Amino acid sequence: MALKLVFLGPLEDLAGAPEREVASAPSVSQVLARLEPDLAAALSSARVKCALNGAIVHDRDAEVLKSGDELAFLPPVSGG
Amino acid sequence: MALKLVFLGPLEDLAGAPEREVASAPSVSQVLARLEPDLAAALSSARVKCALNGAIVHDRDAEVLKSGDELAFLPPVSGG
Amino acid sequence: MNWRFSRLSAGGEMPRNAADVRLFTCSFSPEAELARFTQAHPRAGGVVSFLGQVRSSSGVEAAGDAVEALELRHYEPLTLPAMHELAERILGRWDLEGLLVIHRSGTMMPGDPIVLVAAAARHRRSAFAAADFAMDHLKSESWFWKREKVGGQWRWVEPRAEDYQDIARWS
Amino acid sequence: MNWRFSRLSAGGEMPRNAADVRLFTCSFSPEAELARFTQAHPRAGGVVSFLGQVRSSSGVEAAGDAVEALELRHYEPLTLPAMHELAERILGRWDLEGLLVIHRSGTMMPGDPIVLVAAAARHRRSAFAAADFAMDHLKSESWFWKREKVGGQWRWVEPRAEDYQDIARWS
Repeated sequence: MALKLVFLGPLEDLAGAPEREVASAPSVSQVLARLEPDLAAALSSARVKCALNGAIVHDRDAEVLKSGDELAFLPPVSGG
Repeated sequence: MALKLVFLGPLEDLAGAPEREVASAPSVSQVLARLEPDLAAALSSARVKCALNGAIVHDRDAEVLKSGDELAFLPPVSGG
Repeated sequence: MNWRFSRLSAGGEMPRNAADVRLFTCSFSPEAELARFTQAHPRAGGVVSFLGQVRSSSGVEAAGDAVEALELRHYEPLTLPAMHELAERILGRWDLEGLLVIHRSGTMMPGDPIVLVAAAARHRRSAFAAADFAMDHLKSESWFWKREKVGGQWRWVEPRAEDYQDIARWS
Repeated sequence: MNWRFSRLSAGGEMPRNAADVRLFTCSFSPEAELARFTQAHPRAGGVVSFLGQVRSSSGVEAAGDAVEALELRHYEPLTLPAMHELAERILGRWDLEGLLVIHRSGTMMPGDPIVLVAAAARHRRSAFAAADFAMDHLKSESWFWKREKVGGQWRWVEPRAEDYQDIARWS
């Protein structure tokens, strides 16, 4: 099984698609380490939040991921 | 000819009708002097404004009334 | 009788966007008026509205004290010019795309609309402030006298100190 | 996928009056929603509403810079719970008869409604404050990303410092 990554807002353009399936890994940091370097750098920004199945992840090194989980990357929302 | 008096809000109950025709007189004070004493007292209250043809009257002794004029008596408006 | 409307244009120079100010003597549809107003101001990002309606019950009192009907009386030679002057003041104070002020007079039943104020603006904050200001001042400066029918008896509603407090917020 | 809606009731005890919170993916009629909301709250003396719509022009810029379309994307597992939590907070802070929050996502054209917030209250001031608060916080706390189509090109809209200032008014 795999993980589903969801890229919101402008991150979609950077990732080339709104969603992507990747091989499972134990922590968010380890998931990021396997992505393209520029995308990994953008997702690692302090301004980008990460949600695991709808709950914000505070420790990206925690080894909590299970196969089938959904990880969403949330940049600052738009004004206006 | 005559003057038309208009009684707004609760003054209508006191006057017994929303409007009344009276004989012309030169000033507001002289008009009031000819009314029933309790009505005249109510209309003389500092809280009751008087409008001559739509404009508030500031000097009730000014001899400015002409036949056909409309005098309205305006108690404080309702809240809520 | 031409003095009745002679003071409508007393506000000095014409504002960029005219206000739509109307007095109705019979019931109206607030949603239809609001839809028309919104469509008339496509450049506005936001429309804030206030709708006042006759409450179906005065609230905490016993069932026998419910308001059965409401009557608003006004004095036409003063009411409409005062509403126009208020509208001009609001247009001069906030940057609005449009302003709508509709007020009923006559006898109304529970659920009937009494007043509808709407402000359309490019910026949300202006629309909120203008509508809020309009209601505070309409309530306190307009010449409306109110009677309520409770238990089959009509009684006049007295002025409230609260209205003067509302106005003091803006000075 | 049952975690998607597992946090809806996280607000503690049930408020006296429940909020009506909805996310629409296609266009809606603000006047029909507002009419229904108003009729559902006959004890409210006043209803304040805010309607946000797609502007037909961004304003002072040249005609070629007009916004042709707007797209809002959101992340469902966060958006709806956040809107419900905001609604519970508002019901706990002001004495309301009812609260309505409707937000669009997807692609919208100029003139289309984006957001409708309405607060029904016995007292005018509560209704104004609740609607104003709801908009300030919806804009800044909700998870919506916005793209505008200008001159045939889509571009993402950046966050604004102004939204954080709006929120600071309430603390």
